[in-house]
Amino acid sequence: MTMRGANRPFCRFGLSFFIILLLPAYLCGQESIAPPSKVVAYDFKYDRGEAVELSWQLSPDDKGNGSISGYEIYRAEDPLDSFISIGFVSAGTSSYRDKSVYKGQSYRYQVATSSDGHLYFSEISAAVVPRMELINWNLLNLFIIGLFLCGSVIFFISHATRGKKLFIRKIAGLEAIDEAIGRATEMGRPILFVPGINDMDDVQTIAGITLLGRVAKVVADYDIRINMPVSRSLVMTTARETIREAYMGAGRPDAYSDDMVNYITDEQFGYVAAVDGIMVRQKPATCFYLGAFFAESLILAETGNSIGAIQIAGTAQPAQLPFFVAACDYTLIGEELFAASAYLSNEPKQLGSLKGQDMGKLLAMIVIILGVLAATVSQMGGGQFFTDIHQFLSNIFTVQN
Amino acid sequence: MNKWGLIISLTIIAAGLLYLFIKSIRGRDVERRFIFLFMGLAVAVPILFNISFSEKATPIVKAAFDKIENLPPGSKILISFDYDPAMAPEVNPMTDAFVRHAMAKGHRVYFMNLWATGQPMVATAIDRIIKTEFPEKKNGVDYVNLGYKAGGTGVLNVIITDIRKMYLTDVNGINLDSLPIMNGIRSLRDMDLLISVGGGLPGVKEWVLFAGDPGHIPVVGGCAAVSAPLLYPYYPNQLMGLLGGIKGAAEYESELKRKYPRFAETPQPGIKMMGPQTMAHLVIMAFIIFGNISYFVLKSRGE
Amino acid sequence: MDTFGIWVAAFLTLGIISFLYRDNPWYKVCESIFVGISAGYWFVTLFYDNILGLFWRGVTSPDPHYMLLVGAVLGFMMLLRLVPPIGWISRWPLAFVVGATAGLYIINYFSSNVMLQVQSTLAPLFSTKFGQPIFEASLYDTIGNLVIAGGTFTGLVYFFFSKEHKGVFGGAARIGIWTIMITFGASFGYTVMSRMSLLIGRMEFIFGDWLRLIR
Amino acid sequence: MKRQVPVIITFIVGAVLIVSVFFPPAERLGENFSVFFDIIAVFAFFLGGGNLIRIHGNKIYRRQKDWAFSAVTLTGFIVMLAAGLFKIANPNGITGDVAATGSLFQTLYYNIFYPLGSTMYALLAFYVASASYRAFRAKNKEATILLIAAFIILLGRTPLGVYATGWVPESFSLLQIPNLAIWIMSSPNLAGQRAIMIGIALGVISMSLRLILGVERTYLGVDNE
Repeated sequence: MTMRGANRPFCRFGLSFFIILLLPAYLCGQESIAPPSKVVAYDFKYDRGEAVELSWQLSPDDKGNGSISGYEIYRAEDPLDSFISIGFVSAGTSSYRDKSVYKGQSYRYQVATSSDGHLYFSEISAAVVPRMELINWNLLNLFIIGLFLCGSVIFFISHATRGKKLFIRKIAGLEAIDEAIGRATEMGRPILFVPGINDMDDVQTIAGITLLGRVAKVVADYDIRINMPVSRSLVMTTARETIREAYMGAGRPDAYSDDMVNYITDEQFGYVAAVDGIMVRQKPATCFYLGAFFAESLILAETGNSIGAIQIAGTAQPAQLPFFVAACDYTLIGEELFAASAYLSNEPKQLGSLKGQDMGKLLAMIVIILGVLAATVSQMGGGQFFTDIHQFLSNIFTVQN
Repeated sequence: MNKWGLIISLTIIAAGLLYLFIKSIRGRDVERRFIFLFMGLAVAVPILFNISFSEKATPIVKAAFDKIENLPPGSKILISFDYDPAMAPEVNPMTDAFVRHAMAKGHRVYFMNLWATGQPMVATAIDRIIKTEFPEKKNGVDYVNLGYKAGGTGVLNVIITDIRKMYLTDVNGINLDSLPIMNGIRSLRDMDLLISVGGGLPGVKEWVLFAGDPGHIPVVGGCAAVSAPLLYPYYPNQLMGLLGGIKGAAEYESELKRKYPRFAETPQPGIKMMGPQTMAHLVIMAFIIFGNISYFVLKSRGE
Repeated sequence: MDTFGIWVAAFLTLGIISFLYRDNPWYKVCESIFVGISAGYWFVTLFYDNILGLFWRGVTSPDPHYMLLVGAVLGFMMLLRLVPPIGWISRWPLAFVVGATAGLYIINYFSSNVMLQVQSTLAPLFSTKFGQPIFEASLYDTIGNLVIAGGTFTGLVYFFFSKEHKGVFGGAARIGIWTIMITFGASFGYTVMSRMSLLIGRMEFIFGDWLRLIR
Repeated sequence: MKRQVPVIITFIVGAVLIVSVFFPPAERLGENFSVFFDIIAVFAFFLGGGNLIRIHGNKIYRRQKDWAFSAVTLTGFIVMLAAGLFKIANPNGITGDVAATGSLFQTLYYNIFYPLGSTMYALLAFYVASASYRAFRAKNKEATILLIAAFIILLGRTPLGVYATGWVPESFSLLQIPNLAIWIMSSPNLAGQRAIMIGIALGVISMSLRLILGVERTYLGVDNE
């Protein structure tokens, strides 16, 4: 039986067991293995008072030759209750974060070297009380970089609102949307709009719905049939609202009908089975797949291809992009999906936000170049300066928790 | 039987490929239905004749195996079955292997699901593996099935700080506080390892982003091959190891068999499925080649 | 599974596969059953887990979570759509959901996808231990690191919206899209494997459980 | 009022959630919001389920084309609801786990839901085959690169890849197909994934900000003025 196995009942029997185990350790262990020393416990900073950091100096016998198996961590509530084992770390480790403490309670710790089924206990640490802090200063870097990103988006939005002209390059998949809708008009066949299979708590679905708003506007103007099977009830309600408003905007509220959007089933493949059926029976001229897609992407795209529809897809699921890229006429890759609605709106405000997110890319690119160069130069023996730069960049992009 | 099976399958597949080749050389497109039929045959024949190959673990699978192997017995491992029946053939071999390994090593296992449709899978895994191969293991002591909670990443956001805020009872309605295995478990942070097996959303990625990273808890994943490329960026810093698709499962099985002779006779669905899989791969490659031949033949004619 | 169940399952399996030939009544039956059964399944599951398990148990527990009532009120507002004169109230919970999603996504994507991914790209191009001569670096690793840093960089260039893809910038964007195409190709190659396993699973059911041709 | 309130709600909720991350006492707000969403989603299901019954009920009532299939759907829905809500044939009675072994709910799941779902999924194998034949053609540089990468990865997963380049000497081991496949996965693939991921994240941030600030409100059916 290993030491760790032996400690399980220990938790439950508390003090009595503690003494039984402790005694032989003191009696026969003294001369062979040294316990860890300088056990320090301190409150883990900037959290809700739910963690204590523990550090100690390794036992002199911990030489990495397997003579000791590790350290067993003990904790007692203050005023001194019995010590119970709360965790185990392997040899060579000199710190532990206890995440099972309660705010405001005082604790003391003890660390034991575990070797050959025996425990060799350290001194008891000073008492520590985990506290909740008001502000999480650990996330200061997240805050600053976030402020830069959000700030640049907001800056360019307001910049554009003041009438400054912004250049945005052409995105082929979006230029094709009008053409695809036009084709449905010519052929007198419906348009199929699939907003993915996730619910409204996925931002991809929301992106799909905002695009639906743009598509529905054109559809309402040209009086084309739109068919939108959905797999989530909340998406159904939202989509109906969106399309209805588009028809109102076009001045034809009576042409709108709730039957344009239908809930099928929440089940992924049940939904796909039904959409496939709709495709081969109604033969839509144009299919939009905009939202979160999973395995169904290729089933939809290949079925759409077999009926000769123009297909425009967009998703931020990297695993599905290859299928859409291969089987559809146009594909919005990741970021383009989120940019699409802003792009199509052609409003300065929205276009400004695209310029803003480019600033984020610029930041990432600059940091990557500087960081990689600094790391390389420092690797080649370029000196402390470059090591510091690399370390600094690396640190500000590390999220602590 | 095996030898003849191999010969017959190869003959059938070769005949089909020849037909395709002639068609494509002439620049004709083959009808979809023929492709479908051919594909079906290429998979069916090796299954019927039980053709398989040997496997060796790649580093990323080995890392997953070692992570579980090197935890001291009695460690707390949470296994989440984040998939549905449709995905089961591909990922069930992984959960089977993980459960076998954890049980054989003497770890404590906590089951849960982020997918509603995955709930019955845990029950069958417990029946099929723990109850038959490890009858000495006790529910509530050595393992517990927490069941499914709706909310996906929302669930993770909650249980990373407090499991009992989501789960008051286990799947059988027994209060968590009365289960010995839940002693001292307050949140995911008390786990020694999180294993997520799944292929969609929420899946391994969400476990990394919403549980592993914020809680500093090691995560090992198993996923459908389709999600594997997506998860590579997280290895080895945020994800300790990964089983990608059937091949990953087969490699894990071979490693398990090597380390634990007791599993030599247990079913190895992963290794078994690699036979038809390999055949299917060859056929797909042939399709890509022939598709391009016919494309270039057509193009040279057009110009 | 009993014999009857297996036959039912086989009937349904073949029905779905028949769609590959063409749309037909057999497939339509399977499709209709699937839609009905699965919608029912999801409602039952959501009901037990969210309404009964989460909401009801939470509110009636000895230490009640009254915050849950807020959720219920929002949910109830959703139903007001059925009452046209005040149907517009149903936009409130919707606005709530969208706001919450936007807020949560900003933070999660920012810290995990931007910060961590950028941070992990900051590696030296040569994988030598500090102080070793540069020639000890493995050529393959060096090429690999160069490709990772360069590919990530040019990939970002490709996504730039506010600059025309011309000249040097256009060239970088080109390399970026090539890198992305390699990624897609690799994903595809990997996925093929996944898809086959599922077909193998079904075939094993047909030949094994149903026809009993294999063990 | 009808148009302003939702925009204000979105702003407040979004802003509070972002800010809460930096303040430990408010750190857990996100959890509550997730829980609220789950509850809202169930209420919404009454609308979705109601719509399902209405559509198919109408079809049957009016004897429209294919009404018999609608009857099948509706029957399936009601049977599953009844089996689950009343726990028909559940060995533990009305208090047992809804998916207990032997219950009608679980039987339907295993004999109907499961085979249908996994077969639908398995169809993908066929579609992958037809897409490989039809769509993976070297039409331009991008398509060619995609094709070659896919081909090498596929080759690397089969014994053929091992035999094909087994003769390549150890010092050029990267050129052996299985190693090349792994290299592609861990280098260029990683770079592409990272670029896509960073791009997506920035897209999400910008889009979320547009939503929170009320710049984008198409989803509310409210057009931007």
